[in-house]
Amino acid sequence: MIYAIICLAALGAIFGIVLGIADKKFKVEADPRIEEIVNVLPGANCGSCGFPGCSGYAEAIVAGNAPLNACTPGKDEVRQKIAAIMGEEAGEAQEAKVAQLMCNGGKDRAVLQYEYEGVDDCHVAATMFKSPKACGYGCIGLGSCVKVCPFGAIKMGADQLPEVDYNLCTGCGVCVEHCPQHVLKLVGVSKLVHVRCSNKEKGKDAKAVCEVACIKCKLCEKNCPEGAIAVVGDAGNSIAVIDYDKCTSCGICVTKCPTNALEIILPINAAQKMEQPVNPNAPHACQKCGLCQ
Amino acid sequence: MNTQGNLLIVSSSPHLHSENCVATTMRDVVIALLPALFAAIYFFGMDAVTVVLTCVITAVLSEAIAQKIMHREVTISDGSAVVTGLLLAFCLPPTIPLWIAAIGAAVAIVIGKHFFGGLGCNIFNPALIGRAFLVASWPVAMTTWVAPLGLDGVSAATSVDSITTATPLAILKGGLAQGLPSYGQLFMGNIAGCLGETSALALLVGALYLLFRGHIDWRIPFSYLGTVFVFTWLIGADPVFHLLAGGLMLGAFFMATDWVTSPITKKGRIIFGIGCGLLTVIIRMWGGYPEGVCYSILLMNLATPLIDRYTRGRVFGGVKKHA
Amino acid sequence: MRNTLKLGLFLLLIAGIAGLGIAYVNELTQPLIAAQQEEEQLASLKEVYAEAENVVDESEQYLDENTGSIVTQVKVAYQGDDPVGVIYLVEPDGYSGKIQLMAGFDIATKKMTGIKVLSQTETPGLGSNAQESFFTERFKGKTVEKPLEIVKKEPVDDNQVLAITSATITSKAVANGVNAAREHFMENFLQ
Amino acid sequence: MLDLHEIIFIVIGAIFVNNIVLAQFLGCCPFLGVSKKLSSAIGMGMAVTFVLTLASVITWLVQVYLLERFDIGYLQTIAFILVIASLVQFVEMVIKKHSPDLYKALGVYLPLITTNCAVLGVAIINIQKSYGFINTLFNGFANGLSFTLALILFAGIRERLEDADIPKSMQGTPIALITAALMSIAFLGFSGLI
Amino acid sequence: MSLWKEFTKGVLRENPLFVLVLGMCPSLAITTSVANGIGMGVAFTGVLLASNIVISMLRKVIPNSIRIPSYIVIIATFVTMVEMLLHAYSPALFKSLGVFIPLIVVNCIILGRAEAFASKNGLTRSILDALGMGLGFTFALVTISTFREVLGAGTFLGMPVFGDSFQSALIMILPPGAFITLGCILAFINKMQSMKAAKRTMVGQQVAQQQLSSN
Amino acid sequence: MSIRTFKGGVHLAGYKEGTQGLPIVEAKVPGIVYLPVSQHLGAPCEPIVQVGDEVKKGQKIAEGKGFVTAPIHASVSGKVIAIEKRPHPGGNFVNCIVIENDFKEEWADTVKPHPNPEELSPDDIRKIIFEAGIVGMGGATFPSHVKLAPVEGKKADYIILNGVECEPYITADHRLMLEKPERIIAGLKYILKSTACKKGIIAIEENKPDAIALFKKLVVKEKGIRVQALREKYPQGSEKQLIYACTKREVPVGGLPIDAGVIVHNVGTAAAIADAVELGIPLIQRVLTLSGDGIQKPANYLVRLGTLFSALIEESGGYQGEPEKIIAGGLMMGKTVFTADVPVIKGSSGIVVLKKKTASKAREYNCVRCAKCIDACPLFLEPTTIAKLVKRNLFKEAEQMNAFSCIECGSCQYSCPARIPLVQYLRRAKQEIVAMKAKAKSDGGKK
Ligand SMILES: Cc1cc2nc3c(=O)[nH]c(=O)nc-3n(C[C@H](O)[C@H](O)[C@H](O)COP(=O)(O)O)c2cc1C
Ligand SMILES: Cc1cc2nc3c(=O)[nH]c(=O)nc-3n(C[C@H](O)[C@H](O)[C@H](O)COP(=O)(O)O)c2cc1C
Ligand SMILES: Cc1cc2nc3c(=O)[nH]c(=O)nc-3n(C[C@H](O)[C@H](O)[C@H](O)COP(=O)(O)O)c2cc1C
Ligand SMILES: Cc1cc2nc3c(=O)[nH]c(=O)nc-3n(C[C@H](O)[C@H](O)[C@H](O)CO)c2cc1C
Ligand code: SF4
Ligand code: SF4
Ligand code: SF4
Ligand code: SF4
Ligand code: FES
Repeated sequence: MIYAIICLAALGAIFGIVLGIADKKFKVEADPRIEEIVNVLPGANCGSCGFPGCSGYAEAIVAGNAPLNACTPGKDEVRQKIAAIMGEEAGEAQEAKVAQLMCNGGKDRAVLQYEYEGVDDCHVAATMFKSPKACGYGCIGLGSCVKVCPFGAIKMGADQLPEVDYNLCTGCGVCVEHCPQHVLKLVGVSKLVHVRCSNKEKGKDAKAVCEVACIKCKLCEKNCPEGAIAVVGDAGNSIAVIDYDKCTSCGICVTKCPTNALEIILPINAAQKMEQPVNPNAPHACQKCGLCQ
Repeated sequence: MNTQGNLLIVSSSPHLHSENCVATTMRDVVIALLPALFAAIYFFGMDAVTVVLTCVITAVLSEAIAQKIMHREVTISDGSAVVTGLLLAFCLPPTIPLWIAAIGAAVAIVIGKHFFGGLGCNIFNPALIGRAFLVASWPVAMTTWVAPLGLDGVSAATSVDSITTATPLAILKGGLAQGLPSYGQLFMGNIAGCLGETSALALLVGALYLLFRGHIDWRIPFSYLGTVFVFTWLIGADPVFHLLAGGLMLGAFFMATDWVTSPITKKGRIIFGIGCGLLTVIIRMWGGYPEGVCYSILLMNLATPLIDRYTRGRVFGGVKKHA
Repeated sequence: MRNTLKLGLFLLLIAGIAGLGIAYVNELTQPLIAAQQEEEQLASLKEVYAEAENVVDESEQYLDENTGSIVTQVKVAYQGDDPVGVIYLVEPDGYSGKIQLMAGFDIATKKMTGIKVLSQTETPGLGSNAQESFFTERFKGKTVEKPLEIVKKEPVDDNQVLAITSATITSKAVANGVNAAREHFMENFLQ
Repeated sequence: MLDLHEIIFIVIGAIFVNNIVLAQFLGCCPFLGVSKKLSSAIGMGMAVTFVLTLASVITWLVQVYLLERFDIGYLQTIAFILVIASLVQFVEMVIKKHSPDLYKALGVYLPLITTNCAVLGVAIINIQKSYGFINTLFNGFANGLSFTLALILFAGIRERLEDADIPKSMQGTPIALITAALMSIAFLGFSGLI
Repeated sequence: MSLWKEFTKGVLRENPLFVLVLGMCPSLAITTSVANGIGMGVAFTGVLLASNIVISMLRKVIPNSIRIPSYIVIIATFVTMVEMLLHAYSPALFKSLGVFIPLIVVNCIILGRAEAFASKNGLTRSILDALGMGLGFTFALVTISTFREVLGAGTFLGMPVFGDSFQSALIMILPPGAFITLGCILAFINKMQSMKAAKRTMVGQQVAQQQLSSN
Repeated sequence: MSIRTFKGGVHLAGYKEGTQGLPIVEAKVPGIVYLPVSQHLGAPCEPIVQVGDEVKKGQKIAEGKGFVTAPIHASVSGKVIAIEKRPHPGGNFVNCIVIENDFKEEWADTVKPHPNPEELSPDDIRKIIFEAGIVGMGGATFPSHVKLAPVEGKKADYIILNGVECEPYITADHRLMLEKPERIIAGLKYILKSTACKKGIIAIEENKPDAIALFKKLVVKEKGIRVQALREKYPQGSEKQLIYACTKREVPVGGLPIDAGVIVHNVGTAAAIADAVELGIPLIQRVLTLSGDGIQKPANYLVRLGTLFSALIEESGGYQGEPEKIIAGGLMMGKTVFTADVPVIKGSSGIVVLKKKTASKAREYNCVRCAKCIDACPLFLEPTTIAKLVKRNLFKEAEQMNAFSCIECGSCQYSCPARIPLVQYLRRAKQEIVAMKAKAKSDGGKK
């Protein structure tokens, strides 16, 4: 009995001392905040922060080389947590963004110029006369974005256009970066009206290749009460562009657009994300235009 | 709106393709196995027919069911399940209860192949997984042998209590030198053993066909057989006996050469063959089992990813190796 | 350094208490365990030699350390002062690894009284059947005159034992062990 | 003392016949956890081999010169785990100090080893089998190799499985376990080798 | 979290084996029979309970930098006690669990619970956590061993469940059987979870759609 | 001289019977020609004419900046009626100078025969070649004068003329060799002279025995020039493989033929060089094979650049059956176009029209690891491994596997029993590697 106690106590003491020394010698090797930050980061290693993975970003933050809000997937919540760890002011909340497709030329709307055969990869098809669709600007629809989204937020819709699930999309922008046609954009979740066309050709040419093309008629520009939308660029290289800082998602332009190139993206999956489906700040919130039905 | 007559196809080069496809290759493998199948029926009678049918049908059905359950395209028409079923049947004893054979085929296809994603994704040779599973599960049934028709004048097919006997390798393992068959018997297949493994002649005919058609690479079988020959000779065993006995011919030509589970580099294939040869002899001479072909191939399947990785060749115009 | 010492002391304390606790439980359970082991041993001795009441381990007397024999223990059962039976512990090589088994012999009848497999690592369902009574029963009552022989068909001679189906190697190993014990028994206890 | 025959048996037995992971189920957690990449598998294997060898030897000494000497064998578990834990810590320190390169390669794996039951398991089995010092040394080392072999083969396979079209519900741990099962079936081929 | 939930979480939602995939070795090695599974589960639960209690009580006393070694000492103490008790009162079980009893010390679950739960929570919750986790682990072991014993030996708790003509698949009680069983169970759980998740999003979408159309 | 070949590659059906016996015929000169400003490898040229300008045949109408470029000349005389984006056989939309033919066939005054071509210096020859807008006519359209320009520290030991023509269906070079052998030899001699090289090899595959025999006879009296017969195998026409077959030299990874001491030119290029040097004629026409099972009457045409494919197809009697694919180039390397209204350019060696098949297409399987692609790859790559890396977007790893060495010959995909579009994956890898390199460069530049 006595041996047992002595023996164990001795072992314990030795162990404690070894550890104590270890503890002393190799203290603050790594800043503990790095680990803490890694723990609050989503861990998707998507790279949207521009650093090699989540831990790379965490190190950069602690080293003071990175902004606190670079992690788009983590959204504001993570930014605030990081700020708390770093002991900085959290500041104002920032709106979350999601990827939006600036093309509505689905299977039945866009004219095909050829039948594509080969790997399902938009980059590959883009090297063959720009796109299987006669519109060389629009979404190719082979789903490279679907494959590349680290959060599985995109799936192919029935019309062979990618659909972004607002609940899953973290706004990391990986798809935006990846799309060869550059038809995906990151837009605040509360924004509902988008120009769903990227064709910059003259109205006639654009219309010839797609039912729902922007024909540069400028009706939206003329009717927007906020001056938030305008057709920019010179003839043959122009397109309607929304200034999202001004846009209130009132939907007037949508009702005026003769080709339905402007669309309210009904936030089916966003309903859970936003408290209300339509931006409460918009003065003209509902025009009773009946479009939503 | 896009219906403007017939569109031309735009695709990437090349626009020409060889005749070969997976399905035709599998058909060729089945053809190559036919001589051995006939030999099996000749030596083991109806047992051979029922076991082969059970395995092939179960394999194909399990493939279809597995793919249905996983909501995948059913691809039984490519014939790979037929090959697996056939090869599994070839390495079962003729008297195996049919329900055991069926379980083996189902395990081979479902666990060995479709758990990994189906054709091309499996790591282990499915037929051999089926066999190894059965050996571990029902060792008695898997090690009960009958004499082939004509050895003792008794027909395995007709007599109810066919004569149980030992395979040449089991005789050797038992330490008895007597009762070993002659080279002639071994070559023709007039010995006890698994259905498709006994006749070296029939297997060689099929193997030559596969080699001729370019479906298998000579490197694996030759380095395999060569290693067995040299190694057994070095340790003082009878090399010719070891080449002809057991499942070596079947394994070396039809199983070690399975595309999916063997290395893709040329050097790797030689290493694979040598590894199989060494392991086979080690298991035969010193291991617990009389026969080592099945396990040696499975063990080398295990090492295949590593072999591939470390035997990459040089590129044209390059000298240094790329790890 | 003070901190280090403090930590060391804390662990010392914890470990000390732990040692105390364990030692205490040990004190409680030790007698039980010992009794159990004894009982168990006796039971298995009885299994191979029914009248094993007064058994003495005489390995030192009978076994030479260096013979390399597979016989590892020799225990003699006494009735009064007379040895009546011998129980051997043998360790033959089985199909995969050593098999540890006991074999009992009766001096008067010159017969085997029973065997028991204590431990083995044979294949479950095959070689592991060696510890089942259906197999061990086959050794009971065999005479010690001739070495035992494993056969695969129904035995015809008295010294033949039917092998376990598809585990001939294990069966032979068991027989080897028993034979080694039998030889020792013949040499030392039967004059 | 130095029985070459027995040592060979021990080594072959540990590496192939009774593979520590595939037949004895020791060290399954790191086997499944640190096998996604070949490079880390190699690092982990080396670290485990090193610690396992050292731990075998030291626990043997503790058993023989401490526990048995004072007849306190019942303290085995707690004594061993303490020894192993401090050993790992100590090794980490030493490596860090004297070979930064080695530390880079092994360092991250060392902390994982404390809760790897292979180390404690082998230490206890050494005693159970009443191995002598030399045999203990070789058994520890061989079991380390055994772990390394299984881990590296497994990591190679898992890297290849990255390309495979594995059914959704099989992905991750399930397919890893099935792979381990099939590896273990293949390793049955070595049974009876000793 | 309610106390009840604290208890039940370990059984299903955070089952240490099926969901957290920890403590693989005993779950693979000793599940050759249901009796072993129960025995190991009980031994494990005992150790977990005792160590959670002690650690939870001492959580404010133990210095941070040596908390892990302290936990190990505490756990090892209880493991040793359990080992002795088993040896004394259930020698057969003691024998068949073999080296895996002392190995409970290094079972990641116990250290994990100590570190993640007991060191941060009060006594009641720690007890419930230990009981729940222990029950969950036992449940998992029994599930695995049921498959293995029934298929591999044709018995349940030693009693034959099939007729004489049943020939059991030995492989199930050999090492490969352990991996196969656990692999299949985990795959099944994955499948159930993804089905549940799919249902959830479907429901979510329907709700959202209704919301919209009612607007 | 023994018959040689290279390692790897595949044996293809030739499909050449239909056209190899047909003499070259001059195609009808079209009323309108469409001349893309990009007909060579390198940055596109800038037009130097405007809409409404009158141009003469052979007049320079577009030129580029820098060294790696080649000017473009009017292939007919007439009026520039538009400069607009049109589909290009290369697979994109490119500015084309559209000229309405006045059928006067007036030569520009820059076009005149050289009085004494023997006396030209190497520099003069290269200058003429550049001014004549000659690019590689084997398909790569690399400006020829660049290849001939001296490189510091490197010297060509051999000039190889590529008369291999290993693509199925295409027989343009074969016919050219039979009909204008003396132009080819003359061209070779100018090339030798411009590079101060002593040895010339004319490499021809065994399936053109008539051409081999003809050249063997002709070179007897030429010092330093020999004919090399090669075993029939695809892609022997590829520069690196051809160099290996003829000289057993390997062009190092990432290197140029000159690193192996060789320069390779197509036989058509050699003939064009002879025309340019002796007659002063720039590159405004070329020989091309129109063939395929979707064509009524296959033929070998001498075509003005800028002629639309559709015009040629019409001239040869139109389609047979319904066309499924129109391929600019051969079956193995050619690019499909989505309309027949694309112009013939300097690199167009053939047009193949395939008709719609009734049989269903073979389906794509998973890779079955048969390694046939590896055996077939003449660059000794592992196409299957690279394709798998590309699928997972692991382009760095693909680069380490030497994906960039791929010559896109298609041998791997041809052999693959699983019908995996390997070449597309490899092309994708190369595309991304180029992007990565560009990014690394710009990043490096910033620092
Ligand atoms: C998986 C497997 C395990 C085996 N295990 C044993 C065993 O434990 N004991 C044994 O004697 N034979 C075992 N054998 C069988 C031997 O290899 C050998 O075939 C057998 O002992 C010969 O006996 P038989 O003549 O009765 O068939 C096993 C065979 C297999 C396939
Ligand atoms: C910058 C540059 C310099 C080149 N210099 C030479 C040269 O000196 N000699 C040569 O034979 N080819 C030269 N080439 C041409 C290429 O080697 C090759 O002929 C061309 O890329 C077409 O390849 P292909 O004909 O195999 O398709 C050069 C290419 C480039 C891009
Ligand atoms: C796969 C492949 C096949 C080729 N086949 C031929 C061929 O058959 N004939 C040919 O002249 N050039 C062929 N080339 C182009 C040659 O590599 C090389 O560019 C050409 O011979 C150089 O001559 P040029 O610059 O005069 O065109 C091929 C290239 C590749 C990559
Ligand atoms: C030459 C050749 C050998 C084959 N050998 C086997 C074999 O031994 N076992 C098997 O299950 N399938 C075999 N197959 C079929 C097929 O490759 C196998 O089903 C795949 O392993 C399943 O992915 C073979 C196929 C070929 C072409
Ligand atoms: S959005 Fe871009 S990447 Fe996605 S399918 Fe369309 S073209 Fe492809
Ligand atoms: S949809 Fe695009 S932005 Fe959204 S998570 Fe996926 S990749 Fe990131
Ligand atoms: S990888 Fe490239 S070079 Fe090799 S065969 Fe394929 S296309 Fe040809
Ligand atoms: S040829 Fe096709 S199937 Fe064969 S290895 Fe290459 S990619 Fe895979
Ligand atoms: S239980 Fe985790 S390693 Fe064994």
